[in-house]
Amino acid sequence: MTGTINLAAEVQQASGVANLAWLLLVLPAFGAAVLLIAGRRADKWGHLLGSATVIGAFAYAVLLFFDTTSLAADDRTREAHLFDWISIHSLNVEFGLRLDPLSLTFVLLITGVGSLIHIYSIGYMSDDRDRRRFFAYLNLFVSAMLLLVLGNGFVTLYFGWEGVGLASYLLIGWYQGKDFAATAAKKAFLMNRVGDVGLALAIFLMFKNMGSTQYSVVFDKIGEQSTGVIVAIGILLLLGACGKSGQFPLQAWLPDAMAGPTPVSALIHAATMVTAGVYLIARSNPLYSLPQAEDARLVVMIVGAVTLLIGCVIGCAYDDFKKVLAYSTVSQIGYMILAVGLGPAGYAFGILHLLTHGFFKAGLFLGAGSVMHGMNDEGDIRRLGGLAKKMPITFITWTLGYLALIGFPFLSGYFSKDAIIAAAFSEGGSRGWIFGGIALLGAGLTAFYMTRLLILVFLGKPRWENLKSEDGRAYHPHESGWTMTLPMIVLAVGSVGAGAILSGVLPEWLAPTLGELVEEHGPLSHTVIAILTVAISAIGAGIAFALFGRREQPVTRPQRVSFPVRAARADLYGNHLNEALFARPGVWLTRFLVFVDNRGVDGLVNGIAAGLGGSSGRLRRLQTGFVRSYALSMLGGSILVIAALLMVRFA
Amino acid sequence: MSTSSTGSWLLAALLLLPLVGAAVVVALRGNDSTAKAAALAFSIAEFALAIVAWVQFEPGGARLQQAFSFDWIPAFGVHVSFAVDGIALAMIAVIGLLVPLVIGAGWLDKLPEGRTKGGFFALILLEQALTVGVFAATDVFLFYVLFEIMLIPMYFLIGSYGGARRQYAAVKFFLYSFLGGLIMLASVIGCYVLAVEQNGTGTFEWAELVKVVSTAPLETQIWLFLGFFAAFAIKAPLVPVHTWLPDATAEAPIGVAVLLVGILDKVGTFGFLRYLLPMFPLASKELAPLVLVLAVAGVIYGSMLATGQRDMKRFLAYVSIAHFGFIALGIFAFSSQAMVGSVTYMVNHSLATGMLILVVGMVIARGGSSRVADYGGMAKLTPVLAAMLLIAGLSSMSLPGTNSFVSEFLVLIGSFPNAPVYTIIATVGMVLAALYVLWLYQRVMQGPVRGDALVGAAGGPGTMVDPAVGAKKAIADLSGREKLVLAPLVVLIIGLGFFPKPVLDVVTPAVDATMCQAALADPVQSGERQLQCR
Amino acid sequence: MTPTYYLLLSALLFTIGAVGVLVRRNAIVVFMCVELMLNAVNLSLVTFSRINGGLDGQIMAFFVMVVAAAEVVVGLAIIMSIFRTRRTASVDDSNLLKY
Amino acid sequence: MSVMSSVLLLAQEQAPAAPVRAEAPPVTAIWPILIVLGAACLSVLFEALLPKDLRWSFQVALTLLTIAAAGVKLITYVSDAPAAGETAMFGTLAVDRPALFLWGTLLALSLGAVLLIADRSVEPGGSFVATAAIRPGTVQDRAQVASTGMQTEVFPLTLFALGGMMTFCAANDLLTMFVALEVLSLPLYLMCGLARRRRLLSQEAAVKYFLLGAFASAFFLYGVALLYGYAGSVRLADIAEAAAGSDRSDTLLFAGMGLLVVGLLFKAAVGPFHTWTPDVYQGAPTPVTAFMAACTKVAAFGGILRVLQVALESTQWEWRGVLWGVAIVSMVIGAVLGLTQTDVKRMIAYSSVAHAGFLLIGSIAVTDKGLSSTLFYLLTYGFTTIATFGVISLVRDSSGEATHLSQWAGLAKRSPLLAGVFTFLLLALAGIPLTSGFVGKFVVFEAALSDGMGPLVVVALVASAVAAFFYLRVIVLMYFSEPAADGPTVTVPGAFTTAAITLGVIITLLLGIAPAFALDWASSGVFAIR
Repeated sequence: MTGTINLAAEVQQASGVANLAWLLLVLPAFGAAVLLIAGRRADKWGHLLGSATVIGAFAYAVLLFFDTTSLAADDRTREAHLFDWISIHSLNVEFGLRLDPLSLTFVLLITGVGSLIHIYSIGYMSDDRDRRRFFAYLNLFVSAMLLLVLGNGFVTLYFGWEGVGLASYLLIGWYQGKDFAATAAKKAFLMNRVGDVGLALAIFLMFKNMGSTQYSVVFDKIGEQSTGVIVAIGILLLLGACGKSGQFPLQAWLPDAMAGPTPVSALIHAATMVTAGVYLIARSNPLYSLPQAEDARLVVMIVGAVTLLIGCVIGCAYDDFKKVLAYSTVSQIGYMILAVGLGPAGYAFGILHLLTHGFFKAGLFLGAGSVMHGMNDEGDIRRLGGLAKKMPITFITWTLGYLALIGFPFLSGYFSKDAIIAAAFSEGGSRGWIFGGIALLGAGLTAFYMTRLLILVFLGKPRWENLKSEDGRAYHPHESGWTMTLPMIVLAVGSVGAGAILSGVLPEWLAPTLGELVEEHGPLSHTVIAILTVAISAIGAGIAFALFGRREQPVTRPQRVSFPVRAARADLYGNHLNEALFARPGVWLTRFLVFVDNRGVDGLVNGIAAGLGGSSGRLRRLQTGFVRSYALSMLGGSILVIAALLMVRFA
Repeated sequence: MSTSSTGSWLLAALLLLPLVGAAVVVALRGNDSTAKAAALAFSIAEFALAIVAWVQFEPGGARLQQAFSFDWIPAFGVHVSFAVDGIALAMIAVIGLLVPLVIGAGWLDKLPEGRTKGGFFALILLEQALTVGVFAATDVFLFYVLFEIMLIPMYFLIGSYGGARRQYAAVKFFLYSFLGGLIMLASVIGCYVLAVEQNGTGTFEWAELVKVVSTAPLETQIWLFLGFFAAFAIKAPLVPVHTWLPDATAEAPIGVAVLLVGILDKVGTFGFLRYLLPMFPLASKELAPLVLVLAVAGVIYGSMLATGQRDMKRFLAYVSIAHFGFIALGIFAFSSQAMVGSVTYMVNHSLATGMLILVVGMVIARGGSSRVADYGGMAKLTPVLAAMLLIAGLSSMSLPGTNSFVSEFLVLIGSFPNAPVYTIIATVGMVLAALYVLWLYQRVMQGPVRGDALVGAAGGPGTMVDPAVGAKKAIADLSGREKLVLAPLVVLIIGLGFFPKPVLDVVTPAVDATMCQAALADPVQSGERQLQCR
Repeated sequence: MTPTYYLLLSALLFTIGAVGVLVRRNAIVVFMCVELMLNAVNLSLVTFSRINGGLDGQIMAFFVMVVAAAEVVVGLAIIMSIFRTRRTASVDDSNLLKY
Repeated sequence: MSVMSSVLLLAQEQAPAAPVRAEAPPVTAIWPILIVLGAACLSVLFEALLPKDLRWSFQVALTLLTIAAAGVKLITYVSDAPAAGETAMFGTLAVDRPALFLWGTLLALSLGAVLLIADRSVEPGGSFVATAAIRPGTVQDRAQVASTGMQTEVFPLTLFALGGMMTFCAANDLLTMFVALEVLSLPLYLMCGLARRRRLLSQEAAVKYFLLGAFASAFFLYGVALLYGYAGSVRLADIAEAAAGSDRSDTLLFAGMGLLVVGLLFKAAVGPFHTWTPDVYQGAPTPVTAFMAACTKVAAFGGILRVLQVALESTQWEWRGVLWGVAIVSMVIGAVLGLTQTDVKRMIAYSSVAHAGFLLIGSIAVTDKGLSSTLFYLLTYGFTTIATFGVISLVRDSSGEATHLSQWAGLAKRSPLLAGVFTFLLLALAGIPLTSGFVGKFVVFEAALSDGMGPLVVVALVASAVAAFFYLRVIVLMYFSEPAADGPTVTVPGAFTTAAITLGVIITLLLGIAPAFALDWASSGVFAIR
């Protein structure tokens, strides 16, 4: 822990290969700019340029990685100052990059998965006449995401943070002709903005109390701050994380975000962007590791636990292929948040799970995309089924991802998730039992809904055979082209192997940033927990098989179901809550204010004018035209004047 | 008395060129095309001059530069004296940029019968000259004179070239501002009387008056402050004296709306900085809470009303009201970061909202209606236009990477230390901003094609038409001219988002000077730096 | 005998004149009432000059008479023209100009 | 009762008779007045002796020459006049700086007015009746409307009125003031009735103006009498002396003061003594209205200033509050009632009532600033008004001037020039900067504020904001409305009217942009108090 706090002191100036780090941002950004400005002219080669830039970035990232590994552990935190962005007296926001194990890990994940998904999209979007623009947006996203993880201060992070928000807005609303897509996009951006407010306020607090927003300074001075400030910043940062990572209470936008094309769901809403919250908290570990931050960490853990349960429960009830995966993502990120909430004991595991999840969840989504691609974009799993034979590669890769996710022994999920569960237990005391228990329960539920998904989509009877898709075409399922299968294969390999490899090396690799991994031993030994987890997952899977595997499934979802299912189908009433608490009152308030503005404020103004006019109209009647009345008014006036004069004098 | 430094000829030229231009254009109004050409030429020349002035300006130099001055009414110590500091210079540059664009945007507009393009552009150039004067005046009397005169061309621009309810809007605009101005006049005279009482001979020189008035007792300062504040609050406009703006914006032709929201309103916030803080430091501190409340109220109120509007131009007006809330907040939060933020906000708001208005104008030009309900799914027909609307919108919700982010960020982070509660409330405005921008974008650009004009162009109500065939018919995407008009704004919006330094450097010294005239110190000190007054 | 009574009398006459202007309709009569007011003033002028022991009050009275005479000339001319037009001298009939 | 006792008290002690100075009258100072009055008598002779067809040209020539000559005399005198001023005619006339300024103003304004009066191009034969004796509505009347003759008596009348005005604002004792008042009023009564068209209205205006005027001068005179009774003299200086230190009954003083001031306020058309103004302004022939609106106001306020500052200064704390009230009433009446007027001349009349309120503010401030600012305001207001009425006289239809506002709709399309000029004048009346109107308001408010009348100034500002509305209304009509189908035509004015309007506009602009010189004149000296 001490290592983490004075870590700011050890920041080196970037040199050698690292001096070109700006390429990471510029390459994709350049691609995006060219594609957007060139317009239709670029339709021919747009997708190629888009992919090339990202692959290039990936190549450079690998280079940088090896360059870094060649350094001593303490010199691995480097900064590259690009230019002074906003600098006024005591406030100096510089535009710089921080190259350290944590950011590099993310860079590799983003550019790696990003490249794969770019390649995948070439095939997936081939018949969309705006494919060029799609790639432009993807590039924009990659560049923003890289800025998010590479920035060397909270403001640069915020820049990337909102940048990815924009990209995700554009991509969710890709089918902008459809109202629901546009609405989903808007919803996503707004809920993210709510989180961003938290992040912004945290930044303001930092400036007020520490006079800077750069990591180096903030992490240096955070120890001297009062508990109140620390907890406040901690919780505000968490709010930001909740927004971006679809954590409770801001989880509602993520499932709707599935309105976007599947590659988007895979890249942004599964592998990378939604994990930014985890990054933020891990990045702020000098804060959360402080003993004063105890309460903040507890809140983080609670949010994580609650979210992972919510995700699982709702995931069990949905019939939409991608939405189930989305809720699965929600719950998996819940695991990660829970992990980083555990502090030094969990940061590494959080990141580990983040990486493995990056692999298998991306794979799962791509698989889903491939299925829908072959099924006229049919997303309702009740209308699928028995596709294993039709699209074997998809089936195999998807199954591998599935196994990894439910933590099948020695696949990547097994290492990462079990580690988190174990860490949760090792928190000790009632806390340990509660959070550990929840995590364990989550594992079971995950196995249940994922198995259900597997069965309904790939196994069982082909229910689609005598159905037509909504645009009236019959279904002709077929395997996708190599541009789509290749990435799936790569990711499948990753989801099989990554865990085993990473779980060994990751903790010490990340140590310079996250501090040494603190091994604590809870009531249960790791082996016990491992066995428990596998057992519970097996039970979950078994139940699922028992329920869905043996009987014929109806094509339309049964309406008469028990309350829990109804609740789950209604997102546990999360949307209803937002609706009731914010949306509707907001609309009412707006209507009321519009009324006030027209009738009240403006009405007053016009009222005064009308009043003057009216009184004028009435008063001019006094000008009767009779000379004698004029004389009278004069006499009255003079009497008044004289009376007044005398009164002033004698009174 | 008559101080003349290098480049004073420049300022004089900046003031006179548009006047000459107006005269020439009026002379040529018989022939539309030549008149238009002349107007454009003059406006561009003016912009070039503004750039030269910008280059000549030494941020490290004197408080007021390029000054020139001569007696006007000796009896009252009134001078015709002009000079610029960073703030004024920034505003003048923005005017110089916007006017050519406005002229370019209005190139093909249909005017009410009997009106000539020449007259229209001449009035715009005249307005430009007057606004430049207002920002550059360093004699309070002169400032007041220009402040009032400024109303007249705008009155005619709205009244004779505006929409259906233009008479109402024009008169409302004029009376509102005129009343504010008169109340300010009382304070102006009050300051003069103070000067006479203190050192025998009265003067209206800003620098002199600052010396005199800033030492006056609190009681006096508050009264004088309120007089000025009334005028500036109406001009800015702050809630609750804002209701003239929606009407004026809704009725004014697009180009005029740009000038109105983009430039004229800035005079109010400029006045806060140039007159309220330096002249009435005590009163400013005393009454800061009042202003802050109005400011924050403006942010929330304006944003919520924006979401409630049915008319796009009224919508724009309320958006600006919200933004002016931010600006006022930054000025009265009394920290150099916030104040610099406010000044850059004045610049950026002109660019962002200016572009937003121009784009909306192009939308209206195609759809033939300013009601939001008459649009939908337009992005399919006019993707570039949609992109432009989105860029302008993103900037006005101050997304990082756009110019407005820098200013809004500075305002908020600078205001937080002194006024945390107000800042937190204002931060909610960020969410609302996203709400109203995206709401407009969705209603107009996304979803199925709606609205008679659009459906007519697309063929069949709400059908997903292939733009390749659908758009070509009635509704064309941006023309080369329109692209040319918007291009500079896009470049600046994004460029200043990444490299705000040029603006910040010019503005900061002026803000420092203002801060220390008002005897204000930064809440967050970096230690080594001390404010020293120039 | 004190001159005060003359003052009171003149005040009374002045008031009568003023009231007359207000209540009478015929232009001639109204005008006569004005003359009455002027002469009331004359009375008080003379009285005051008696009180102050100077002559100028009395001289002023002569001035006033001359002026009054001039007024009569102008006034009657105007009233005549009205009368010839409308066949009536009632001031209430001429109220085309109003509001 | 208190009156009684005080008078008794007064009866006991014998005030010494006012000393009569017996030095020869220095005429150099009062040449302008003598010239004007002399010329007036001469032109009466012209009327008597000259054949009808020659009269017009002779009269015009004579009048213009007179004004010019008086002006020259004035200028030559000013160049070497004693700064403190001097008295003339056995001390009945005080020829001091303000008086000279007012004389200059009056001469200049009346020049403009005379040009309007003399014009025969706008209305064939001029806007005055051919034979005043003809009954309206008869065949002869229609004939005289068609004819080109005019009642040239208007010229001597103008000169007499002018002479009266000049005397009025130089009068050093109340009796002179009263006589001057009548000399300026009686001709005006007559001139009001001399319109060529709309004779009924014209005559009615004359009657109303005459009756009310006479009524008012009766008040004025009674005031004089009471003050005489109080001070034992009608000399302003003596009254001031008496008021400053004496144990005599203040009842006389204040009653007298009240009546006197009412008489003056009536002439100045200050509310609530304004009731005659709208009717008379509307009914009188427009050139005469211009003459009245400009010159009478100047003269009346000249008198008010002199009385308040010379005679009543020591009692200002008593009357100031009262006049505050009067000023406010006047401004409010003018501003509010003007809002709904439908006749241009009537509207300007109410505007003049409002302006009278502003002027009164300046006069209440019994300081040198107050004096000079009011003088300046009078100058600016006079010229703007002359030009305004000049423009109004140009908008005509078959039945004469088209003064109804609805007829002015869309005038800018018919005649941009006229609309532009009129807009400029209206903005001047509204007090927009770069017009003389603004500078005038500015100096007056400045004087008022520095004399501690803040609230009054604020009221004034609000009032002028309200008043701005009805000026704007006309501009809106002219520019933003569609012209009426059978709208009026704009006659091309002849040399005279053109000259008058140009004079007014140029001065309005000049005083708006470079008021320095005029301000210096106005503040070059104060009343000579002897």
